Amino acid sequence: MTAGVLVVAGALLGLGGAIAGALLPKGWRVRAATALIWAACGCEAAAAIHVLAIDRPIVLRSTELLPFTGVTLVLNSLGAFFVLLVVMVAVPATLYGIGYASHGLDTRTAACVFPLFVTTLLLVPTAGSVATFMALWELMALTSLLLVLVDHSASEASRSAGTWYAVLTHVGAATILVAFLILAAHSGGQTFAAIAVHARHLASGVRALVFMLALVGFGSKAGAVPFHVWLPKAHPEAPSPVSALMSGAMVALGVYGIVLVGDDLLGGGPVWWWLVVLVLGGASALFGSLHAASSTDLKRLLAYSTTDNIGLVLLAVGAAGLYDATRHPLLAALSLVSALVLLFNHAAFKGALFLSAGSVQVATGSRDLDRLGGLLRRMPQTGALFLVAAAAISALPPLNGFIGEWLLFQSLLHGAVIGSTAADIAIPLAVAALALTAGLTVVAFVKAVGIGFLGRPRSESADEATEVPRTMRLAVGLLVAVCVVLGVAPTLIFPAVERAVKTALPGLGTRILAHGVDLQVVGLRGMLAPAALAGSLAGAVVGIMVLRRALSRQPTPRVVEAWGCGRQLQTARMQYTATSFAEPVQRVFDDVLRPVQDLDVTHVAESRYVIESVTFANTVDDAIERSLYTPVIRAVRRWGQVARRLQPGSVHRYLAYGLGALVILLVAVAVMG
Amino acid sequence: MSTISHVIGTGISSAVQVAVVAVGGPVLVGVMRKVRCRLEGRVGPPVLQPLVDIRKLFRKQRFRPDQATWIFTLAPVMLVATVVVAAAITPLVTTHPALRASSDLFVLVYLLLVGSTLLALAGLDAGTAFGGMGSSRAVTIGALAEPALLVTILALSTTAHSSNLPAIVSAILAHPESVATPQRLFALGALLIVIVAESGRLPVDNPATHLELTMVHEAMILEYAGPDLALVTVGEAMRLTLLLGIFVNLVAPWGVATSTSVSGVVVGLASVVAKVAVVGVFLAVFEVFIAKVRLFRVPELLAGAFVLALLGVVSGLVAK
Amino acid sequence: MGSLQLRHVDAGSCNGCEIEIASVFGPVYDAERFGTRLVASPRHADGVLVTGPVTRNMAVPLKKTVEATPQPRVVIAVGDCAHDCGVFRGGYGVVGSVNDVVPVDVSIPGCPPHPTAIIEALRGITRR
Amino acid sequence: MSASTYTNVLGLAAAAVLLCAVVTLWRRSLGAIVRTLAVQGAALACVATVIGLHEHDVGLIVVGLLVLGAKAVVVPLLIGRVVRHDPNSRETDPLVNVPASLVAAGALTFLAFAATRSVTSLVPTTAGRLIPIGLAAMLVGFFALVTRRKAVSQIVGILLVDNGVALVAFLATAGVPLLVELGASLDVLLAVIVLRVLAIQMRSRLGSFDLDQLTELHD
Repeated sequence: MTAGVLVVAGALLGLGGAIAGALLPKGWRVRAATALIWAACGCEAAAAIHVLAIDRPIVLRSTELLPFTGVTLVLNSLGAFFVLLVVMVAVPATLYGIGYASHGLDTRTAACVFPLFVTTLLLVPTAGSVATFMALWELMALTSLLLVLVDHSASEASRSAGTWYAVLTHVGAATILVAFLILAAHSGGQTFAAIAVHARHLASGVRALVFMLALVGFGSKAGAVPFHVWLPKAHPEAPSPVSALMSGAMVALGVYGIVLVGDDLLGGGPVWWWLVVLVLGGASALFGSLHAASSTDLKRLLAYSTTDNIGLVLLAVGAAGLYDATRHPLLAALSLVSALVLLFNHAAFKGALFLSAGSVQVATGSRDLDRLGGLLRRMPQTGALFLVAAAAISALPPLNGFIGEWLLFQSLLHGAVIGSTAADIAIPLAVAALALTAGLTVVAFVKAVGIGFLGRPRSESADEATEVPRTMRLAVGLLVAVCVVLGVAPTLIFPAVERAVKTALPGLGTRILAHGVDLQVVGLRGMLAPAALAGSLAGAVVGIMVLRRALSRQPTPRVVEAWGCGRQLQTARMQYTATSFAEPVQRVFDDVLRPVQDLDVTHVAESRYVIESVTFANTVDDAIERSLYTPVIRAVRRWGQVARRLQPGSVHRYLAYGLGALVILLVAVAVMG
Repeated sequence: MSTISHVIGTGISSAVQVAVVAVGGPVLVGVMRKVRCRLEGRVGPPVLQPLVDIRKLFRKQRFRPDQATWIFTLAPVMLVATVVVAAAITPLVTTHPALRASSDLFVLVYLLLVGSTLLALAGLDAGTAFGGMGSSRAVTIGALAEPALLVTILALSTTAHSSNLPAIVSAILAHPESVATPQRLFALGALLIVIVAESGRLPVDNPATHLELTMVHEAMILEYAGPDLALVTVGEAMRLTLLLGIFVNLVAPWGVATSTSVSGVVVGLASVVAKVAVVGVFLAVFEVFIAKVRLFRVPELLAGAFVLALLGVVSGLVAK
Repeated sequence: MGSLQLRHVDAGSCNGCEIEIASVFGPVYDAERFGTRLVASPRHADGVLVTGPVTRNMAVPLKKTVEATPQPRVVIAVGDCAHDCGVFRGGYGVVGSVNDVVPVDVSIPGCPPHPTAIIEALRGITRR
Repeated sequence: MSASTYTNVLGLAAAAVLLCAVVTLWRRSLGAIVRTLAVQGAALACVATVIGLHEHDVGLIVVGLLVLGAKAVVVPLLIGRVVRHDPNSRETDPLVNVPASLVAAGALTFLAFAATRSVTSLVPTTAGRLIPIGLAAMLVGFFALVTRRKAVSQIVGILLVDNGVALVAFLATAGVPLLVELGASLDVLLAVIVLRVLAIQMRSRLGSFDLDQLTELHD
């Protein structure tokens, strides 16, 4: 029962943070709220670790808190894993928030809503009933929406982002609600425990409907294609700590929802459900990575890269369901392990990347890569941390991103030989999607690091950038440390991951991965010794450095002007920009990206052989937004025009509508009665 | 075999592998240049010329462009270090190298990716025009090669039920009748194309070009001098040799030692050197007759490799 | 065995010397067999092969190229123009001979020099 | 012939037929495309002969030799002469660009595999299991037919489809009746000759093999 107290205490501390943020004076509110949020994180983390250790869920019920339904909190191992994931991002993000506060997070509203947002993130995985879940889910959506709009006065973009996010998140919430209501209606109860018992016996059509609705709803939160359009709008506009939490943690909760409904409540489904998930995953991974590779806005790049990573996670989730449906429990478990590891890793490096992007924005006032450059020399620590996080997301060994992709590849590799037609066809294509995604991610992040942090500064503000406050660097450093540690010793989180997977896919007796320093997939031939690999790589690097020093006559290089083909003048404008760097990729994939290029040449009045100025614009719009959402919006708007005729502005007319409706209703009652 | 002597044996085998790749790499480049020159009607430089060039480069000045950072200094080291680790764990001479557990095709691909990624960053580091151009092209080609590469690995791994290289090689040795299946031939064809693309040889990139606008790999390293350039040169040569070494042992692994005994290692060494030399000469002859393709035709080549790999996977499924 | 990588700079030549240099590295004379090779960057080079009188626009690039070549290095002036501006002496766009701009180590006379003369000079440097 | 050698050789020959179909999508030069077609004919002949040798079916061996003569020599020579009228003609701008065509070929191969999954289980012979490859070769040929602009590529496309059908027939029934095969081959030969005449006519009237120009005849 003590663990239950911890969960409640965490929630109360989080609320306390919100109240502190709302009531305390400006100099105090952010620090106090942050301290309380840390305490809340501590409580929830302790409860989660307790649950994972005893491998038994904590159940809390209160009938008084919410009218009619009461509140049910159930923290099982799957939820506990996600709580730990949220804590892992929330602590650094709030720490970062202290230094970042003066950029919009220290207003009374923001200081109140931010702790509330973190608290809902912590509590969503502990929800044990439909009502509780939906209440927390909506609160999470609402608070994050408010935080996206913190800067609303500053720009039109942020207002537009808010609108997009609000619409998509509420459409998503509506579909989730319908899915849950169908389940609850057929289960005679609205707790997840009751639903899980009854949902397995529903008609297959109903089950499929529920799963697809949930997939749409949670997919829109997770940023999967084609529901991702809010992501590249909202994430760049939100303050960086909020972006980090949204991209690292909130998006992961979307995947939590899919696993919760698909595996936990419905207990798995037929092959075609999971093929849909695989297709969504593959499309998200490819689409996200392509757009990440061609974006020039640093935070937009990161947002698209979130879609790409979630795509990989959905590939793993889909593969897990596929294996489960074809009775390969071990492979299913391995796939789900890789999904959770990928999510955890993503939370770590994406958090670090968004926070560093925030530091760049603080230092230079810009997140346009074409206006950055040379930041590694000016902000050595932020730059180095960004570089490591970028290497991690590019899946370079010996960092954590590599471990996740290795696990995913192993699960796909072993799935390619199980002999089911669906797997035979889906798996090679999934491998191809994984591979192209990995390659394009490297393009995107070589661009982000190389254009943003190396070379010459492309603007005055980038030239004058200075390092950000220590707390901000420390926050990024914490997340980067997670990346490094989990790359060298990934087995540290495997006990927790395994417990979580066994909750989602019960009935698996054996272990999935042999523990110890090395990684080994039990029962399959897949091995990896990450620590030894990292050690030997470090050894080789040191050895070759020593060798270079010993062999060369000049120990340190002479600093000279870059040769650059002997040009008389070398300026920043001669460098490749983010746009030109991405040009080959854009050209190869122009059927998908459909870039709009605009070349405008102005000639001088005297002769058209002499050019006065040349303007070149290259924009890559979101093709899905353009071809899927724009027509819908246009149709809605047209309908709205029609509907406007009903609204002449006269009070009497409105009252007449009310009377009319009442009369029709009564007539209907009379006729039917 | 007792554990300690096994560990020593694997360690020595790995050291032998690293040594043969480190020395053999430049020599292979020399051999390929020689073959090319002879076919062009020239005498050509001596076979050991690349080694002489490298020794000379170590005696020269080191430079760092004023805008460049520690990445510029680290990249050549990382390039060589990743190839060294990869050479140590790959079954080139013996199927029992050190760190056999990590000797996985997937690991190797990503290990080599570390070196090329850092080199691409180094290209952007000096803040010059051509460096960025080279990096941009190199990472694009790398990204497009990736699907072909991983699907190839998938096709090669399914028979052994593992992407562990020693396991794959041992599986071929155990089932010699499966050497020439369509699955493997398709996959190996795809692998060869990818190796050519990844090591910057014709028709993807011309290592001997002087024209900056046609450069891919050369453009990234235009600012390197002296010992750093020596490391880059050695790293690239080692990388080519390692990739060809993996290739030949996947095509025809016979000769590779299945233990770490002295005689086995000697035979394995001789056989891998001979096989790589044959493939290297074949590539050099091939290069004489072809021209570099346009940059935007490279995707066709890599799409071809990808389809070959897919055909390999399907052939494997059909044969099952 | 010698090893000499060269970066070629045309400082304003009439391209006569270029044709001879191309033939030095062609199949007939094949200087590559003596360990000599043209490279794409002075950073990779041990020597700079300069042809032509130094024109105004090429003076700074030439200086930069020589500075960019790591020590130890040689500067080789190929042809009469590189040596003393040849027929271009006194031209309005000519700054001077190569030696006026950068210190020259080896000078190869001739207008244009015969490939064998160039090879002889190169072998003198590599001592092969 | 031992069982494993038979499996290997048959698999390789069938795979070569498919590979040639893919290569025709890959190459641009019409000459190379025709040469690839010849190689495909030879591979197809190899399939028939190998099955004939294995089944001790003399008729099938004869069919194999006829296929070799017709599809690897005569037909390519006939088409080759059309190409020779314009040796530099290339498939410069196909309706679907080359990388996308190649990826589509991969997808079609998977489709062929998925579609024949239930059929192949009914034909438990070594040859029967290779049916998806034949179907894939046919589909790739069809794709070439749809997306290539030049008349010569169109003829080649038809022949690819025909070769794919023939491959499926050999693999599925382990031997088409000699007469049927001969009839089919003759049919195709006739078609080729007619198309060849048409192509040459077209070239002399319109100045190219580009089928898009046929739309100009519309008005």
